[in-house]
Amino acid sequence: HGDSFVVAAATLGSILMVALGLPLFLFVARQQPSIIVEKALNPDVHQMLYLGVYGPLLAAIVSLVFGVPLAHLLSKGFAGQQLVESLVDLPLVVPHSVAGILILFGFGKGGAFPNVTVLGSMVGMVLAMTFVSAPYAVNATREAFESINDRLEYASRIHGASRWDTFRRVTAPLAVRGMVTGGVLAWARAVSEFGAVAVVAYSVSFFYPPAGGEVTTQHAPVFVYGTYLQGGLAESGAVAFILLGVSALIFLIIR
Amino acid sequence: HGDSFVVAAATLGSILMVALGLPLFLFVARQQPSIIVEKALNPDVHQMLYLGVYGPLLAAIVSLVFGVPLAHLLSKGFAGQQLVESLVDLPLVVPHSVAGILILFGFGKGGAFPNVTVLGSMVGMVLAMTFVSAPYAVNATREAFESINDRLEYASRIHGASRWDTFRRVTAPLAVRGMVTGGVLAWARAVSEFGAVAVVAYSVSFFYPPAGGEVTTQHAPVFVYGTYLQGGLAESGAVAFILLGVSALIFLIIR
Amino acid sequence: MSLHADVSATFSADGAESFHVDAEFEVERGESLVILGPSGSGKTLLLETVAGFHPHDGPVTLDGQRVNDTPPEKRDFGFVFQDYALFPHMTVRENVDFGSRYHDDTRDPDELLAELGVGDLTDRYPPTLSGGEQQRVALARALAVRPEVMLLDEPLAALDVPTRQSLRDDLADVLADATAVYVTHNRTTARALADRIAVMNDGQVVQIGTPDEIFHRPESPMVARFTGSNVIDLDDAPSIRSALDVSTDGIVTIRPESVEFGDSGDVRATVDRIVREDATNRVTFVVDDVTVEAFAERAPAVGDEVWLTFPADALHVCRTYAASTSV
Amino acid sequence: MSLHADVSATFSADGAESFHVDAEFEVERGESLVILGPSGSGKTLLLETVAGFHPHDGPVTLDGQRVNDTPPEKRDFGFVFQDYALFPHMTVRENVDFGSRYHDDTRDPDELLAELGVGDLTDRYPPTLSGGEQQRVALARALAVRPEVMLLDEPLAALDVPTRQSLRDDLADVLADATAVYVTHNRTTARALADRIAVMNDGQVVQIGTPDEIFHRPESPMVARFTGSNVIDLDDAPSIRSALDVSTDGIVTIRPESVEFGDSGDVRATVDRIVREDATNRVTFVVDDVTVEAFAERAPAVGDEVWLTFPADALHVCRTYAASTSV
Repeated sequence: HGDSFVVAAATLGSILMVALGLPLFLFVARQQPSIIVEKALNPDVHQMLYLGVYGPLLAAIVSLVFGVPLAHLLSKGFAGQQLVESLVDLPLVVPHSVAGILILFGFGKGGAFPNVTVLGSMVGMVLAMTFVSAPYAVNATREAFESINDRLEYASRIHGASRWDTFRRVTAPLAVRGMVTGGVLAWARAVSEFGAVAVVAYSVSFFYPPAGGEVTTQHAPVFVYGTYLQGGLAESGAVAFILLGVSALIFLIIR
Repeated sequence: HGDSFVVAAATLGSILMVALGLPLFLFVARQQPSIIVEKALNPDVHQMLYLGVYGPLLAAIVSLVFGVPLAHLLSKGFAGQQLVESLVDLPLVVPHSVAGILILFGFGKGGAFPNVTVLGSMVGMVLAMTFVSAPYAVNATREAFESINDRLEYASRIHGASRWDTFRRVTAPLAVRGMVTGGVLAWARAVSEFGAVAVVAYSVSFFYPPAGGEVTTQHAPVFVYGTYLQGGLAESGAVAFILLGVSALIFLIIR
Repeated sequence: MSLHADVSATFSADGAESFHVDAEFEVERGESLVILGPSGSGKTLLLETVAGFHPHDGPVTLDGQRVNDTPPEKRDFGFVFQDYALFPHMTVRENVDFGSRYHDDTRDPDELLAELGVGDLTDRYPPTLSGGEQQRVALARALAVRPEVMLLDEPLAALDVPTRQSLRDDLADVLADATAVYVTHNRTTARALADRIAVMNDGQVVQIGTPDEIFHRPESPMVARFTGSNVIDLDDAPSIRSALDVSTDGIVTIRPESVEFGDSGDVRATVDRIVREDATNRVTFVVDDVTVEAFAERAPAVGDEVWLTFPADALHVCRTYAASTSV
Repeated sequence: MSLHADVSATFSADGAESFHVDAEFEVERGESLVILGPSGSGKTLLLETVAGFHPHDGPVTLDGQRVNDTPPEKRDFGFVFQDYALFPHMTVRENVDFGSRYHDDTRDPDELLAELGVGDLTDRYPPTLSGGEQQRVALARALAVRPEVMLLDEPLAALDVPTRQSLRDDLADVLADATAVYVTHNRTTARALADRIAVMNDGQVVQIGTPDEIFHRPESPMVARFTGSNVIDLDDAPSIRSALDVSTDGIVTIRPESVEFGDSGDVRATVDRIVREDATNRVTFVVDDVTVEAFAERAPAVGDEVWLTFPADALHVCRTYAASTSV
């Protein structure tokens, strides 16, 4: 019977959905409200949330500023393109702890810029985040550029617009959704980065406006991991719950 | 002048290429061969490499077996599709340490399957890897299915093939490259997973054929991180170098 | 086998307005029905719905048997697509032989391909073929299963003019005795292949009849224009109205090949444009505020003043637009 | 302004064989050159190369000035694309006004749109328009910058027959005094718009001349077939050869409208097929192993035996294929 195909596919697919959905469901169902309230009032958690939004924002902006031009070049094609593509995708295939070690080799002590402190600094954290999230900004934007019919750009050029004007009046407006998507993906990727940040900048000092000065905390996923090691599943679950809640809220606002 | 546009784009893009490429270059250039040789002869590293290939392979297979049917359903569309899509993409936006905590809530002590030990077990590690890598298998395969002209499947059906036969003779052969890509992506993602595995199964016991019995080691990115904490940058760099070398070799073989 | 369809279905693409198809037609055994209409009129969706690719309301019956719940593979149709839809990973022979596993009495692929003039391509893969070759292979694939009804969706639309004419001739032979539904926006193809024509517009069948009825007695200005008739609103052409002595505000239509012109006639007109076509010249005249087309082997010069004659037996009053008329 | 191009360029798409275009043509001020050829012959690539979208060897000159190193925006061309290529995020007026920032003396968008019959669409967005409307807007956008040369790439190919005819008429007016290069695979469009025609095949210009030369004196069977002539290989038609007293093995061509038939004539033939076209019937005859087409307002019946006449002044011997002939 024809529908047996759909039934079989749905059955196998459902098992995967359970594996992906059940943890989230039980995670929410098994939370203890008292611990969540306690954590939600904890100033350390506030600092962590501030850093967890602010740091990734910097990384996403850096990724877009340098990634959009690169994406545009890649969408048009050039000699040596394959090498560049491999480099762009490198952070996607390198284990994140290894990515952190790469960054320390490149920009840490004895690396390219001796005057810049990377280990345990805000610069290091943003660098680590940019390293792992830039590919998302580049690839999403590139896809948006590539989905634009070539002839729209031809039409712009032939009727008088230079490359700059064509980009400003035609290409960019038509790709703007892709750029926003790329920025959001890069931001989300930076928010969730654990390994590279844990290696490069486990704890970070930064200016925290509510305190009027420098404070030291960890990037959110590192903070959750640290809480897990010190306080166990229930406490780290509560912190993770708050983190997911804030992330979801920001996501909804962006949409 | 028209080319100023290309020059500007290339300049900005090059900065990103330096940020991505320089770490890799200096990482390779600054290795100390003696430490690499030492690590390459270390039986612990051999066990780590074995586990680092074998575990992700299991995760990739599981991802494909359950992910391909789901991808096919998603490519055709169904009611409630958006909810399923959100669940599939969940592991992409959740911080990896949080993903580990989700898995412990879902399948750990007090979770859905009380008889299955997840914490610190092979099952837990593969589950954590599948959780984070299944979206890659699903999305790549789905894209392959969606790029097939609907009318090829219409042509198959109208000339006598059932849904099953259409899938077997037309859809699957045309999507096979996408499936392979999805499997490779899932495998690569599982190889590089650090956060979720560190939370769920920091150390794992498994059957190691060369030793003829159970041994205990860490998943490769966790192993690198542990080496970094205990032995510093040079030692962990050497391990990371070996890991990247083996990964690159396997990648070349697959291609 | 006769086919009757009375389908109603709504289609919605991402972000676009939903489109409603609501159409009925019937095809007798051995008859070729051509569905003629502008692009976006829902012809293709109607055909695909009849084939069983889309859910719909209203019955589709084959010899009186309702097939709504029958999946496409059991409906015994052949289908030829505008974009060929050949399986790119199979050879030409494998494509044509595709249905043999599911049908008892299929035709030999090699013989069939040879009959259709592409016998030398059997071991090639579709992406290496020209459009005309691909469409011949697609036709062979559909014919191979000896379908009760052939469904054809603009099979000539993507082809060059010479390729189109040659394949159209072969299609005429193939469809001569077959039961077929053929979708096109090309009126010449429609007239060449149809036993009957159904004109479609905006999701609905607006007129159905023999080619002669459709071309010479269109029921609406849309059908008249789409089949190439002159459409004359008498309100805009008082000199034609007075010459014809028509007692109506209606719209009259007349085929350009029926309009005569010369040194004498009913109405004075000015030559506005001349376009050379294969067999003849298409001449456009201006009368009052309307244009009238006619054909002439020897064209006048642009700007000439001539007299037009509208033979009474060629004039047609659009029924829908003029309830009571006497020409 | 006159345009001369002698370009040579190689194009390679992913995975496909590379394609080589090597073509020369010249367009005088005020002249419309139509590039006519089958799909895949490189017409569009040639036009885009002239516009400056692709790198190439060989000069492109405007009034003798070499423009190879001039970017497209400085070449002073207007371009109309097959798929319209309107900016979807701009209104119709903004589309037409697009070039006004870069040109001193542009035409008023509202006026231009009104002239082209789409004056009521100025505030709409392109995706909400029909194909014919979009192409009129695209034409306005190109005309607005008062280009020295208009380049048009199959602007009618995606349109319905009635829409196509109406836009073709307007194009004829627009191009009457303009310098233009117009690419099409449609011979009727070519004849309607061309001062001269260049036939392209496989990346090369194979013949260039007036419409009359191209249609009546094709230099190769390819050109003859593509322009709708009968192509008769005398080796396959001994009875035509003896009737015509042709002392060659060559290939002769004759336009179907020149072939006469009746109760007497040169060669006996059988009626094989009749296709009703707008103005007349296209009749296919079989003589020996070849088919010959002619037109007839009153068609004979299929299977009838008739006599064909090939008027000597209408017969043409393909130069390339028969170096020494006497007809």
